[in-house]
Amino acid sequence: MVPLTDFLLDASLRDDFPLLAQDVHPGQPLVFLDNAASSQRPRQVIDAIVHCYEHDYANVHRGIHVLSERSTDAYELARRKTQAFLAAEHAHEVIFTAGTTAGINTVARSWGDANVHAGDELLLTPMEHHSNLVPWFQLAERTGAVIRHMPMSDDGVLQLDRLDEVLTERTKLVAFTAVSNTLGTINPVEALCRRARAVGAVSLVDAAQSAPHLTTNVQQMGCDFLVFSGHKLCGPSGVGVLYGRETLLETMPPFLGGGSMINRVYDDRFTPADLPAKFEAGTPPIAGAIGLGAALDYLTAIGLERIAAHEHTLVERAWSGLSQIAGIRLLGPAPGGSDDPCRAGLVSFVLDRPHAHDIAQLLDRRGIAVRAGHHCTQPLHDRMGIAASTRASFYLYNTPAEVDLLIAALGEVRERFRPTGRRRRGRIDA
Amino acid sequence: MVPLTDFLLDASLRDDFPLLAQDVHPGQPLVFLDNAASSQRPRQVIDAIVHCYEHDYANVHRGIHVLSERSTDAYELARRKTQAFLAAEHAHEVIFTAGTTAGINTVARSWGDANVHAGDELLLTPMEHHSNLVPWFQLAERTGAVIRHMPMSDDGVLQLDRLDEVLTERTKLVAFTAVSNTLGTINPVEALCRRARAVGAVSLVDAAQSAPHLTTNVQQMGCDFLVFSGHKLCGPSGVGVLYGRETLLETMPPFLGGGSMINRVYDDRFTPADLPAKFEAGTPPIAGAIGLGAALDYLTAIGLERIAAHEHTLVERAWSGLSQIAGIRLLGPAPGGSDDPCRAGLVSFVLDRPHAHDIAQLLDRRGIAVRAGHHCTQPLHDRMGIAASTRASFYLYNTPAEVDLLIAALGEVRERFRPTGRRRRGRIDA
Amino acid sequence: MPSEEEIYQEHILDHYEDPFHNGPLLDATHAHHDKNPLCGDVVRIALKLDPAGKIEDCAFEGDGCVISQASASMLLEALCGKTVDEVKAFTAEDMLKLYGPRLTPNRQKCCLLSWRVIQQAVYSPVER
Amino acid sequence: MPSEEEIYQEHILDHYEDPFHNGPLLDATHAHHDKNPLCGDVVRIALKLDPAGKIEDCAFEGDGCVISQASASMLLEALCGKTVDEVKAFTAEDMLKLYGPRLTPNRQKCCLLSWRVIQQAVYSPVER
Ligand SMILES: Cc1ncc(COP(=O)(O)O)c(C=O)c1O
Ligand SMILES: Cc1ncc(COP(=O)(O)O)c(C=O)c1O
Repeated sequence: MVPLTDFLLDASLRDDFPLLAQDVHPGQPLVFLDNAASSQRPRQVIDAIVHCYEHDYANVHRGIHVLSERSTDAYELARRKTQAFLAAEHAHEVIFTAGTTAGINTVARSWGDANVHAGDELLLTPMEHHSNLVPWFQLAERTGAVIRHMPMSDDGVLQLDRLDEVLTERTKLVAFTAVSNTLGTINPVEALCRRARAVGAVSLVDAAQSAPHLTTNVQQMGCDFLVFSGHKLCGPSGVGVLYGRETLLETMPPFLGGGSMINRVYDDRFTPADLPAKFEAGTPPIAGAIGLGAALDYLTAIGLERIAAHEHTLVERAWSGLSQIAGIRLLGPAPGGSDDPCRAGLVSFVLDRPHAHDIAQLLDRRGIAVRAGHHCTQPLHDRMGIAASTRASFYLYNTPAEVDLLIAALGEVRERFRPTGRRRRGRIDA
Repeated sequence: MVPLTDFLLDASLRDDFPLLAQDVHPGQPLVFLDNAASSQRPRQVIDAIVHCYEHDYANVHRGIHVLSERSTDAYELARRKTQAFLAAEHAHEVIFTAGTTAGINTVARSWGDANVHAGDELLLTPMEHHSNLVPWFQLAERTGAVIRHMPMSDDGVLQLDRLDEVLTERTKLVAFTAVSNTLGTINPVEALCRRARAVGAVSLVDAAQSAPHLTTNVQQMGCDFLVFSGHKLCGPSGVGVLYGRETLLETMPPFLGGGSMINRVYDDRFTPADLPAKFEAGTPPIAGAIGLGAALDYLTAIGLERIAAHEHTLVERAWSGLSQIAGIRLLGPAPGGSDDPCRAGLVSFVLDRPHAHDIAQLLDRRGIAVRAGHHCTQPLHDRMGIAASTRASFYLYNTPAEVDLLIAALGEVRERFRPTGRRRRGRIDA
Repeated sequence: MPSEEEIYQEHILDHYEDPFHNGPLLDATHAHHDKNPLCGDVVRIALKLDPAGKIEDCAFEGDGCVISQASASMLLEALCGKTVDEVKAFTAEDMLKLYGPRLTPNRQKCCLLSWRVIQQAVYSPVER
Repeated sequence: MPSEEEIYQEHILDHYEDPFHNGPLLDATHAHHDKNPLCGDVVRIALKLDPAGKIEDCAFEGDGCVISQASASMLLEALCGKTVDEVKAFTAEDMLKLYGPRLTPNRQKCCLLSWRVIQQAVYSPVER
């Protein structure tokens, strides 16, 4: 086990990422801290995509020629790599999708429409991303099911001891994020899946923010569904993964209709294909899946544990530095605040002034890319009584020096907008 | 107007396509005639993707930093390029999707579920791809609507003079392909859209096979929806376009739920965003859309009219050469067979023996990539009384010499499998 | 940071810290509010119009980024005392020019929020 | 074309043109049919089993690619006269070996179609 703090990856791996070596403004080298929105790609992934397009590309499946066979082999190899990455029992439990959002919608429409009825309850958490909220709201509207929320402490930790208040036999689904993209909370996935199963509910883990950073083992988690996106873990944009337990996927009706997902098509009806094709209608993101496979190879070679330890070192440094800034409010649980580490490698905060967007703009001028806004968690922001926050999110290529630049720059920003008894003078150009 | 035949593009444009210059077997240069399944990409498109990932990549929208602004600008520029390519009235009528299949399913679920009721009729053609069948079968099953088919002649031409038999006030939707991916028929899009509108039906044009080859003008077509895929027109895999008329898209409920497609999210409900975000839930295929924009630039610079004329020259040559082969049956209307050219640049055929798959295998051994099977048009194959066919489909980089190779190779294959009074000898290794 | 592109010029910070007529307007005849869903910026503008359609008094309340709040202050300062017709004639272009520094499309939305609100406010009599 | 990888060896073409027991089997006791949805290959195998479980006679009908039809002929030739237990012991590996030339996964499905059908046929008595 890699120790959680004081471990840093060798900064030389930055050389793998061509995009990082640039000045975004004259003399301002890029400090990319917007990884929770989307990560950058190593040369290995870009090369895999280019190699596919320059040497091996053709449509997959059914093609009886060399290129189609090469593409099919590479596409199916990516599926097996994903299976290994998730420790899934079967390769056909891995469905390639357009992303996390597409995966959740597939479950909501296919499993949801077939299994959820009026009065059933769908249990979510107050920290979900809109992508793990809206599909369930839509399902509730179609079926008459009821949306419920797990209790959560003020510092953004789910209160498992109060789970009984909301988790009952009426609960049909427990859907939650493994890591909050705003709070940085790491949720107790295993315990939640176990509790869900105990009442006969199906569990869906939104791993968009965990898969890039923490080891994923769907069998150990005991989840029924798990989703993530390629673009957040060094992979291409436009590809993602839906994992589903074989028995569930098999009993679910197909969702999107089209080529590949069929066995036989008649004049006005069809019979569906076997897994995984059943849920992969149309030409899939071929180069995307192949690039995703290369990304998983890249991360696995470094080791997810080491990546998590590296990021934990960065977030501890960021947390202690940022908390020195007057007027700042840091969101989510403090790193190392309890025995159980539940803090992922990102930190969101609010300054008394200026607004999050001004902070992002001023940091950008110093080369630092952060995200400002509601991060697709409006209900969470409402609950915290804020309209927006600023988020710095780290990945394997970030360095302590970058964290220090963030802290220093933020100190300056806060200083710049401190009330100084200014008086409006009318327009300068007047 | 470029003359339809005897026009050929300069073969030097093959140099733009790195994949084409390879031997797929020792001494067997690639002859890629599987373009209707998926095309190859010019260096310009690959470079656009690589440039995005190496210089400009970040998640789009809302990001207040230089990379996010660059990516957002490039993504929105791709939308405006697509608008121009389609001659659409508004940029926000262009929705980026995962492909043609995703686009059709979006219309079937969003427009369909909201507007189609028991007894309503959905009018299709006998030559549709499974992607333009199954979503409507599913809609019919959900709503109790009825599937109808347009009359078609034996050589695969829609019989507009008999359209009244099936197009009535009960018709809610007319969905058809602009070009058949099996027959090569070019359908009369304008007339069909006009007739649909005359009875108050909505029209959807599957442009998967037309957008790569023929000029598209949605306003002139008068269609309500039009869909196509990037991977078939020199663009990346994993991206496509749904065009919808503004007034329709605006009244339609959202389909996939998630980030970006919302205006405001509350604890158990949401309000949707404006177009086009309303239909672009989650992180879109950013590099995919940018690569698609580059592909449209590439095709437009050459000129769709010139591409169509080039392909028409090739298909006439193929048709006359192939029809000399004994025991061959060519599918679809003959090129130049009527005043009205309704033959696109592909040709499917059946030999008395061997089976389509054996043909593909033997052609592959000679470096020639074709497709064999039902090409995702099982009902059409059923109607023609065949289980499978072989298809050669041309694109701008194919040459007359390649067509001649196909014809010669097919002659050999047919010769090889001609009955010769063989007698089974038991196993050779026995 | 290139000073000619400096978004947060001194006069803007002045407006942010010491805004023109910030607060409620008790005898308002017209009012409207709106928000910028992406940012969470909120602006409410209240106007007191005289029978001739002149803005006798006005005020704004709001919350959000420097650009959205300073621009609201600048807008009211510029239009207070003007007529409804002059408000209508005041274009989005004019607003961006009034603000001064060049803004990216993303931030233009922040700057134009109060402009959108006042254009609506002149049509929105307060119900009593 | 490397001859060692040649899929359509002479003996295979022989089976294709002059198949073993191709046609209906009127007094069949067991039968099954299946298809390869991707290719449209169809194979129906009929068996006449004696009380001891030996294949007294057998025949196939079908339509499809050379591989699927030649392999059906080769399979029946090899198993005719064998017992049901011997059929069950005959693995997919054995079938691919019997066929001979190395096949890509795509084409293996064609080759294994008749094998899948016969494995099912021994459990499928003909109803009269
Ligand atoms: C006519 C037609 N429609 C729809 C499709 C489906 O396109 P995609 O697989 O890119 O979704 C295709 C291509 O396979 C096609 O040829
Ligand atoms: C926790 C969480 N869930 C879901 C998503 C949605 O992922 P995508 O936009 O790739 O579909 C994100 C990322 O934006 C996320 O952080």
